Amino acid sequence: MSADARVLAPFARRRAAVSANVATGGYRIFSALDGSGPEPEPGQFYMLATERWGSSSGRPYLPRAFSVADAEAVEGGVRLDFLVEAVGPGTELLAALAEGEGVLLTGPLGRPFSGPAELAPGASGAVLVGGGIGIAPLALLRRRLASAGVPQRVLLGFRDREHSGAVEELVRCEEVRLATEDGHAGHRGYVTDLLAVLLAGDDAQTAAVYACGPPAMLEAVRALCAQREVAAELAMEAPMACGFGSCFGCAIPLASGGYMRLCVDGPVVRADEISTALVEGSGHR
Amino acid sequence: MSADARVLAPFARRRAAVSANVATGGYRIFSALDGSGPEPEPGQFYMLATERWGSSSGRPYLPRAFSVADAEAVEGGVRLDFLVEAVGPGTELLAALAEGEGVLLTGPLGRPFSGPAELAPGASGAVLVGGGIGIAPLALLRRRLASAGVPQRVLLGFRDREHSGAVEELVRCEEVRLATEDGHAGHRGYVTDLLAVLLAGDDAQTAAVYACGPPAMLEAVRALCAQREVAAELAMEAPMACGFGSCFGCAIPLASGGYMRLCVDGPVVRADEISTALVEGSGHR
Amino acid sequence: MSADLSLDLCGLRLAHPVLNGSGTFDAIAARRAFGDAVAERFPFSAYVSKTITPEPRAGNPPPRLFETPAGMINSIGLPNKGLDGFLLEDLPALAELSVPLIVSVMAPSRDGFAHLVEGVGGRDDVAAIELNVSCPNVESGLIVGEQPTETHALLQAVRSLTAKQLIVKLTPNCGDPAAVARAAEEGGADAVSLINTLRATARDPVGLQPWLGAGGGGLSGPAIRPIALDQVRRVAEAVSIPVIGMGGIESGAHAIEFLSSGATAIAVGTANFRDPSAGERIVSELADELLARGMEGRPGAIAGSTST
Amino acid sequence: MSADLSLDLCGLRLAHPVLNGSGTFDAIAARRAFGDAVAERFPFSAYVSKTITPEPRAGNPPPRLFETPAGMINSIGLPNKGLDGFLLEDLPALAELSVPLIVSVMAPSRDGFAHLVEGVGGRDDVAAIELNVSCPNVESGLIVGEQPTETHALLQAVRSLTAKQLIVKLTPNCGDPAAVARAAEEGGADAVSLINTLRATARDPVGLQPWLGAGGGGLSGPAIRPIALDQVRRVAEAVSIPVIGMGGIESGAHAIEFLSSGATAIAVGTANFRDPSAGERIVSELADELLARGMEGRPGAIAGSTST
Ligand SMILES: Cc1cc2nc3c(=O)[nH]c(=O)nc-3n(C[C@H](O)[C@H](O)[C@H](O)COP(=O)(O)OP(=O)(O)OC[C@H]3O[C@@H](n4cnc5c(N)ncnc54)[C@H](O)[C@@H]3O)c2cc1C
Ligand SMILES: Cc1cc2nc3c(=O)[nH]c(=O)nc-3n(C[C@H](O)[C@H](O)[C@H](O)COP(=O)(O)OP(=O)(O)OC[C@H]3O[C@@H](n4cnc5c(N)ncnc54)[C@H](O)[C@@H]3O)c2cc1C
Ligand SMILES: Cc1cc2nc3c(=O)[nH]c(=O)nc-3n(C[C@H](O)[C@H](O)[C@H](O)COP(=O)(O)O)c2cc1C
Ligand SMILES: Cc1cc2nc3c(=O)[nH]c(=O)nc-3n(C[C@H](O)[C@H](O)[C@H](O)COP(=O)(O)O)c2cc1C
Ligand code: FES
Ligand code: FES
Repeated sequence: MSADARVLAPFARRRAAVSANVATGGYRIFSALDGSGPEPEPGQFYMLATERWGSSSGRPYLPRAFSVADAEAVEGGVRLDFLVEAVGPGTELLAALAEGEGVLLTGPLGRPFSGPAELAPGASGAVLVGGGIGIAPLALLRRRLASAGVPQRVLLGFRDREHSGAVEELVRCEEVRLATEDGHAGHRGYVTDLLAVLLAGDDAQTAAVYACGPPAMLEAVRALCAQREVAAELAMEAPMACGFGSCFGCAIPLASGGYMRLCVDGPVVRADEISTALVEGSGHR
Repeated sequence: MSADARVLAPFARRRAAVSANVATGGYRIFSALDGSGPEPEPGQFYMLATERWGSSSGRPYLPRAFSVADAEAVEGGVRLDFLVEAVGPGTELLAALAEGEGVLLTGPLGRPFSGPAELAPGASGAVLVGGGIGIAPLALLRRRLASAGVPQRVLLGFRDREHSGAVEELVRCEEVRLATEDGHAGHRGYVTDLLAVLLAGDDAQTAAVYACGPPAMLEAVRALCAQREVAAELAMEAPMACGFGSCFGCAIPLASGGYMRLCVDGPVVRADEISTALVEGSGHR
Repeated sequence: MSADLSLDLCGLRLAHPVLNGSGTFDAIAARRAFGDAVAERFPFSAYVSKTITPEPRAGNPPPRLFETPAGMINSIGLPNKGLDGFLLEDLPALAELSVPLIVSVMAPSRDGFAHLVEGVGGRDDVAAIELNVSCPNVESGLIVGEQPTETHALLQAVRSLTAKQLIVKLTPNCGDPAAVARAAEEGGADAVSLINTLRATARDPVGLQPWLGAGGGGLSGPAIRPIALDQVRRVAEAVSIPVIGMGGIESGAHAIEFLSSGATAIAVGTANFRDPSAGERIVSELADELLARGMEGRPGAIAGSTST
Repeated sequence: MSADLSLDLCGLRLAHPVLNGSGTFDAIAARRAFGDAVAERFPFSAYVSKTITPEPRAGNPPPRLFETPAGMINSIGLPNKGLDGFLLEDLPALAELSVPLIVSVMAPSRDGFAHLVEGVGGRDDVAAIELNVSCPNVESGLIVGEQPTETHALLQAVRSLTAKQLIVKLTPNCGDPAAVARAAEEGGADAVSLINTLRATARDPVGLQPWLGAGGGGLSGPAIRPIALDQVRRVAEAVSIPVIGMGGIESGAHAIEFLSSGATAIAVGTANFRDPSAGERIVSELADELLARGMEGRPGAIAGSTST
């Protein structure tokens, strides 16, 4: 495990008060005021549950993992934003959280994105590639890079208008290039098409690529960057029970053989650590 | 099993909309509009659950049994009133039901109170004895007896002011005699003291006694009526999983040996059917 | 119900693959609560009676129930009228149902089982017999259903006594249910059903003494579904006779998981307690699921198609 | 924590009766996430390592987890660095913890177990050894922990190799865990711990194929607590060595139920995943409960006082 800039979490699950919950094309963004936690690094995640977790079917029982979409030190603590897609019992309860209700959280957890210099020594800038719900961690990354004065390009891909959510909310940014499968906005096709064009440019070798999104997109980015020998980090997903390295459930195959625990060795992984981003049971369908 | 006036239930669990939920000393009374069910008889009960039954602890899983406290045919169906004491996960969810939310119910179930003539041939009137939360089924019984022109006396017992709830709401009735353990209202002591005095009167033999309340109170009533040879019916409680005779969980020992299933052979039992009203695990603590 | 869900279960022609678990739906008591609707809209394609014993039993002292996370413990203790009482009082009422009747029997000895099989098997109103082997054999002191040898010997003792189908209800409280299932098959069983409840206990949260009147009981409900699914899969791989799968089934989706695991039919138990018409709902959900998956027709086919 | 919860567990002096279940709390990884707080506020009175094997193991292919009603199935497959890797890399880090270290070991043969017991037993930093017997013995093909004979033979093979306490981690997947516990005691075990996970499986709700990469796994969490409580009671009645009870424990109230059932100590497993400091909470809840009940002092006393 390489040393990284991960921020440590308080050693306990704590309660944060929900301060907002707004709809954004296809998803919800809710904010919680974390009174006792530190400011997370881009790419880190939290394990979340509501105070009335569970149902007569007995699920959800375990907490659920969520990338921190944005975070800001505010009066009384740190405001944490989460982008949620309701795909099952846990995300449905989280997406339905009302202002004032409590959310139970553990975090920040996991390995964050590295700085461009670290990722690609002498990198001229950063390329952020996001797809669907996967754009979540990019907002915080973008703000941090911007304040560090790192030039960046943002490429975002969406299925259709229904799932084009959160762009405005999350990526307030001059230069965003869009790709949509239904062509309702920007390039008709995949965001990786845009990346391919961009990496064809001469400054490609010195670019540092940061990607998050569905497994298929991450795999396309991984393959492309491997081929063009561009340094890239991917924010991945895997089923997680604990989020702090104790259940060994979040196994992702390593290129070198064996598995890593994505919750402590990831969720941000160097593209060259893995031989594929397609892992059974991992990521959004 | 003696033939009785039980009203049959629709053969399915159904949803009713909560139309009100008010606090009453120590308890909650909530009302639901049952669009498709019949009017219940006094003493019958319903199996209730909320739409978000359960929790991360996996309970409540089974529905919970509740006497119908009052019922009235209204526009759009039958208004059912339930008196709820929050003593655990199920009653807490039910007590918290808000107007407009749904309650899942099966019923009316079980054997209702018999008419005075049936219970005590030539009865000159009815004596209703209730304690604590047990006063629930008396309200409906009282109204039905009143409209049938049956003279009645109502004796109610409460622990203390905190648990003197629902009297006004439920038993709008000229002549109610109260007994409270803390003496804050009426006789200081047990409601069975009042019953003893009353049964000492000469019309005692022709009285029909209807009682519901905590096991200790029911047992005192049973013993007293047995001794004075007064006919009595007791509305009892037992742990119930199904409410319709299928789980055999609600066993109550019979005086004649063996057990009855309280959900189909009760919950109203003739005092002389049992040799004690004190049954392990049954009734409120 | 649009899809054709009918099937042949070891010779029993059933309209659909959803039965009730023994002891979880009392068709006679349900009629007292719900009237003729129970018979007119009977949820199950065959009715499995509560287990009867040679002599009448009162059952266990209360409390008999304890609710657990996503499940419940019961220690009912097989209250029943005994063979004679059942034949005299219950059988005529159950015969009025429009579906085949499967009578569940249990005895403390092989002779006792033989007596029950002969007594029940002699009645035309009875379609099949389920042997509840989750009981000790007084001769050996061993729980019949936990021992392949005991189970095989029991089948040999009763197989010749009736031409009716014999279904063996397996217990989950053993290391290798598949071995017991094989013994049942070799002994001449026509089908096996599983799982019965898992041995469990509870303490009074306040007093800390054992909660149940009988000390211990059996766990059922969604909590045990993952265990049931595993045992059904293992047993279905081990035998060629049909398997009736149960354990925490609450929906058509759950039913399909059991059918995919090799079950030919499934049974609804604890879910009946939450909703008396749960069976009816599960049948229609199953029909919809099968249609949506293009699997209508014999649902047993699912097994072949996806089980491993 | 005001009440004195300290106890003697077969010679181990523990500050309180709450341990972790093997494989459910990685003290080294937790430090990467939470820092030194893990060591400073270590929740457990002894640390039980994840099971190690003679050779390194990568573990099972994903998916390894499936959430079930009030529980979860895992098919992790015992990933570990092997004996040498453990002694070299992990032991020094674990030795920094302020509590006694119990190392869990498993091998496919008695020789393998002997090798592990010698290798681990030789280290001063190791306080005791837990034998995870939920594995097949290649020589017999039988699951050691499901057979009293196998378990007894294993103890005989390793007992003489170390003076350290040997704890046998029993499997719940058998008809009579008490018989296996007795065999362990006769073989010289100093304590038994139970329950391990129950064999279970899951299907992809969409594709219907087996969900877990390894096909099947083990069920844990509140769903199995009633089964665990029953087995703990039976085992505690059968043996005179101390019993470490676990299975779905989430609160001090649950802990007391296990202690009342005859357990001397308890372990927290799946609950750790929901809250990394669940153990700390459970200890303080237990302390409050014992004070409220006037049972402070040796909690083991509870067993005598109320178990039956
Ligand atoms: C590091 C990380 C960061 C993430 N960030 C975000 C984020 O920012 N926003 C977001 O919306 N999501 C995010 N996710 C995904 C999110 O955690 C999952 O969508 C969530 O756990 C789903 O829970 P659920 O109960 O709603 O759905 P589930 O019922 O858990 O179903 C979700 C998927 O899990 C599988 N599944 C179905 N049933 C089960 C079962 N019983 N047990 C196990 N798996 C099952 C299926 O593939 C299903 O599609 C992240 C995940 C990880 C690991
Ligand atoms: C016919 C009938 C009519 C009733 N009418 C009313 C009414 O009008 N109003 C009213 O308020 N109540 C009524 N009750 C009682 C009501 O059904 C119970 O209070 C309710 O079921 C409690 O559920 P709970 O989840 O809130 O509490 P629980 O957690 O179920 O605890 C309630 C009691 O059950 C026992 N218990 C504790 N844990 C468990 C467990 N895990 N499993 C089983 N038992 C446990 C304990 O004795 C505890 O005191 C009636 C009961 C019956 C049978
Ligand atoms: C209250 C109750 C009573 C039961 N009685 C019997 C019985 O008499 N005979 C039998 O073979 N199984 C009996 N069972 C077991 C069920 O038939 C079924 O095998 C088990 O409950 C698992 O299914 P479920 O989880 O859907 O309930 C009973 C189960 C319960 C809950
Ligand atoms: C993810 C996971 C991994 C486990 N790994 C081990 C292990 O390596 N060795 C072992 O003896 N038990 C292992 N167990 C079993 C637990 O130690 C414990 O016996 C079981 O989970 C029951 O307790 P619980 O319900 O509190 O989790 C594991 C359990 C889980 C959930
Ligand atoms: S989620 Fe538990 S180890 Fe990664
Ligand atoms: S509650 Fe099920 S039989 Fe009475």
